[in-house]
Amino acid sequence: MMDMVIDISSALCLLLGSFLCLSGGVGIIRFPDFYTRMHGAGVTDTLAASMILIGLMLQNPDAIVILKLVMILLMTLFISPTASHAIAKAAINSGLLPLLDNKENKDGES
Amino acid sequence: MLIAATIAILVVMALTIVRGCMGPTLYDRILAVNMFGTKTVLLISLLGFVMGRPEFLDIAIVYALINFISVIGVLRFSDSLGFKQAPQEKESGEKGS
Amino acid sequence: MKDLFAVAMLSGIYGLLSASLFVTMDAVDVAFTEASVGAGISTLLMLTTVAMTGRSENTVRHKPVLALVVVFVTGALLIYGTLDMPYFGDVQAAANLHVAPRYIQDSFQEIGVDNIVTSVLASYRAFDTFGEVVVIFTAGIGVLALLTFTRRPKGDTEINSLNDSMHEQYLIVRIVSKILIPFILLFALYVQFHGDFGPGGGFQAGVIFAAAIILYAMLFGMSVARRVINQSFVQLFAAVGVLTYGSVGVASMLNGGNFLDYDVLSDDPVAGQHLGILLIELGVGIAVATVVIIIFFNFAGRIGFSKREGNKE
Amino acid sequence: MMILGLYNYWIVVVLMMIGLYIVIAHGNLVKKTVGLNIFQTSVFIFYISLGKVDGGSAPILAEGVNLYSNPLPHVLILTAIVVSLATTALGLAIVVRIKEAYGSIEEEKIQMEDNKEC
Amino acid sequence: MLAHLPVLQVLIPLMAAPLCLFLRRPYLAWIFTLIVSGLTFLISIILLQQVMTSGSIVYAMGGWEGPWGIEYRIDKLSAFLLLIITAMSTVILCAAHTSIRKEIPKNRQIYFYILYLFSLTGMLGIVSTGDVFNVFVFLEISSLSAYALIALGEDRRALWAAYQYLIMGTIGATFILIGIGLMYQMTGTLNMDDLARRLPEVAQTRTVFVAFVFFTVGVCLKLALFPLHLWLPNAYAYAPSIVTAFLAATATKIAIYLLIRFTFSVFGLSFSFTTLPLQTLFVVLGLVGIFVASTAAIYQKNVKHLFAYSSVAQVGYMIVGYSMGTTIGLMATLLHLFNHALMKSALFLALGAVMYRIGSVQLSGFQGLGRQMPFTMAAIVAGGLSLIGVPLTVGFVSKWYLVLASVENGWWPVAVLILLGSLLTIIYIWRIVEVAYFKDPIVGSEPAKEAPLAFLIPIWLLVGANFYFGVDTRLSIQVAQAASQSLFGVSP
Repeated sequence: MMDMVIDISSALCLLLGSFLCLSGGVGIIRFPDFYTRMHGAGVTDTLAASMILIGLMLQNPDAIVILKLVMILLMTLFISPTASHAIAKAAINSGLLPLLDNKENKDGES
Repeated sequence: MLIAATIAILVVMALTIVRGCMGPTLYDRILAVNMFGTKTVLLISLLGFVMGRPEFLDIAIVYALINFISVIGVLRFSDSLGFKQAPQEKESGEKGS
Repeated sequence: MKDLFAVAMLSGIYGLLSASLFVTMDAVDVAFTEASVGAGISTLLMLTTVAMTGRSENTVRHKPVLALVVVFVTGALLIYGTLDMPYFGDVQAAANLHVAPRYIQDSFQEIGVDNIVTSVLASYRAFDTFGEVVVIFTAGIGVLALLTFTRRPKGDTEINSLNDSMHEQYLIVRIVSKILIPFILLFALYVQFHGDFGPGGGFQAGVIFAAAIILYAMLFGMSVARRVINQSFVQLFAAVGVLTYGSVGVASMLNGGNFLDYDVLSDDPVAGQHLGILLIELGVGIAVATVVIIIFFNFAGRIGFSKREGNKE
Repeated sequence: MMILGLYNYWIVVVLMMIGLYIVIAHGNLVKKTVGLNIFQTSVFIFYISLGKVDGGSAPILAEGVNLYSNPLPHVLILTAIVVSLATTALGLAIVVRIKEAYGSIEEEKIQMEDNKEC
Repeated sequence: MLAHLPVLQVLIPLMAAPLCLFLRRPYLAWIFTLIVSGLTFLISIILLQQVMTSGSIVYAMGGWEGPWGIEYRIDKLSAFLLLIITAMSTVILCAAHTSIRKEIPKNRQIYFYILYLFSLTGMLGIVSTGDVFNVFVFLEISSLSAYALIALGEDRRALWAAYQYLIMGTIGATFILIGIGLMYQMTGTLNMDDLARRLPEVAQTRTVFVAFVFFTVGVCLKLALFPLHLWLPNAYAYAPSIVTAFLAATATKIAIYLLIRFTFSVFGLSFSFTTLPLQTLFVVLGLVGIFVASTAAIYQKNVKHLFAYSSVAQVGYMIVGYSMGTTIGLMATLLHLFNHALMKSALFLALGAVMYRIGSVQLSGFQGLGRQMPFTMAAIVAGGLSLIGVPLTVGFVSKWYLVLASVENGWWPVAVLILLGSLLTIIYIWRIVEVAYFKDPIVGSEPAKEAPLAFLIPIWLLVGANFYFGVDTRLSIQVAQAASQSLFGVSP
């Protein structure tokens, strides 16, 4: 019974992770400008990675493997946001501006 | 399920490469490279399980580290090309850290 | 693609991709190395170079026809050559039947190390590995010979200011890295000594170690890093690394064995092999870490310099 | 199936040739070095595919695994990767010096400068 | 200790190189390097004696027998090559300190000696090893250090030359790597002896054929055989003088050695000379190389360039001798290896002396040097005579055997062409003699002084050897003959 629960939850985690991954991938292609792409990539990345890693953790009873997975997870949680942050900072410093919808334009449309 | 996840990640990797090659600005490319790196980490961890020898997660850790370092490297050296920051700001920065 | 920066980054992706391929083809040790070298160090070196040489490329290709002809001829020849090759993954291929089975079957009795790659690398073909260490050391010396300043560059301050330009905007990055660096160093040591049981070993550990130092240097400025790590000291350490490897071999010669025969290092051959492998891996690790640091520091130290020289032209 | 059994090698050959083409046809020295890198890495992939055995596992002894991939190519390639790193480092060092001495890293410009001197 | 000589030969310079870093002062490093090189020379003499009396020596690294481990295998051919390399390196090093002090900035001199030792190590390693992958590793050691050494040249063109050499050399090495991989794929072994046993079984496959082609092309890139020679002239011309002398005396010889070793000992004679029209191809390339390079040499304004082109031409002679596929042809090639090393090192050292005194080697700067630097110029003339192949010099001996071999094969036109090639040599040597002896010094220029003794002694030692081995040919011929016979005896 317990095994089944673990299996199912692992599968769910993996599926969710894959879905998030894919949505991030779509995001990085379809979003209009750099900052939105970054949002797509960064946000889904972290959650997708943790979901997949948790899914993997559930699959394996071996302590050292789980330890390593936890380490990877911690590192992704540390590194991904930091890297995204750094990239965004660098981009804004270099003068790359977000693509903002013009207020007037929007009003005109609506 | 593992296979499905692997395929999903491979698809995303392909998408990322597309963005990396298209990327109108340098930062798009950096973003793509970074994302590609994190996806590789996941891919390697998954592959370890698919092949039934999950003890090779060390490689994934190395990937994560190297990925981080190369992103920092790119930013660092693209900065030194650009000379964007004003010199006065530096002093406060040194204190701030 | 005209932007050389992008070229360098994408070549890093190529490194990562080929490393993933290596994993699928069971070559975990190689994947480890390729990840840290192809995606890490090489890319960093390219980025430094691009930072110095400018990032736009003149798109004129010369002799494309000749190049195409050469490429087609060699490619066709190679494909022609593959026609008689055993299929991919064939168990019966000659390569898998002759020498390799002995490594797989006997190496554990003879050397007592789980990781066959390590035992072949460090014992059966230890001399190749010695050559490898010498190659990387040669490269380090070559880079030193080419890039050390012949005269004290004027305007040191300007260079320093350039090097220290990772300003406060990257505060978060700096703090996160501060947390990470000790962890990376620890991980390097783990890889160094875990090479007997899993993927890893001296070379990979050396590169990771050096990567940590490089990260530090990038974030906290070259001059700070220089203060922490003395250049001439590092050079001597690189020499020590190579000498460690060599002297293990000499020691076995003095004990009555052949060069690099670890059996004679201890009463029990397997213990001797263990000792020998441990020592030479240490030598490899030291040499590689120091040489990579030397190479990177010499490249990065030139950044401000070559910019001004270039402007003068 | 007859022909498909070699697909791996063919892909590697294509990669190699892309690298070789970049080395020969591009005038920019950094790009040449990148091309050289690609060329060498493809040769590594070729070597590693020699050692792959169907159903085999990574050559690290473990219980319950009988079939291992061939470890020898892995060892050779570990050495070769180091060699390629060394070559890249040295090549880039020379590129940096060339940039300082000539003010350019385009092959044509360098040749032109040289011809002037001769 | 005697049993360890094969590995000590390589190990001593290898371990000495990092030790140089501890010495800190260039002068000490020079003395140290000289001693080390002398030691290797001594060892190579002993090895040659051992090999001549008791046959090949096999030394298993790490106690692992081939094909599982790496073994060193020193036969007559490799002992002969070892002798040439170490002797040249030692003699050339005598002049190194004087020359280097002038041409390389002080804080880089230490690195020069380290790289020099590594280059020497690499070459010795290639020659002694019996494992094909080990060849690749040591090839890279010697070439990487060679690239760096060339780039140390004063002229900025040295950098460009070094870069071109690096690209070509790496492509060559990678080709060799592909060749090795294909061979391994078909046989499962990397040991040369084992390969020679197992290759005939699969000799008919296309894979082995392609492996052979890739290997040959790779070696020819390193060898600077005619159409692939473009990197060589610039690399030799702009490298520091000592490096030029050393590389000219040894680097191409190593490539020839590899070619001989692989075609004869690994692939076997019958395979090498039948599956591919190698013979015709090499004879034609060699002859064309002789003529094109010699003609190019005539038009050079820079004397180092001139002799570099002459080196390409001499490679042509060696290849012609090699492609005869007979004992006597191979013997002529080996003799020419030895003799060419002698004359080219003397010539380039003399050019180093000129460089030391007048700071350039442009032909126009040679005006009046015949009187100002009589000994140096006399050495250049003597070396030139040897290059032409005048009787009583070594050049004559090898050309004699070369002609003999082609006559024996019934290749009359080849013999005639070889002699015609010598005529071209006369022309370019004459240009130097004319400028140096029959033109007045440029008015108003500082008269150059005779070169220092540090140059003259090694130069005249080499010139003396040129004449000695031209008269007393017993040693060189005996060894070359034994080596070529053993190669033909071994091959199936």
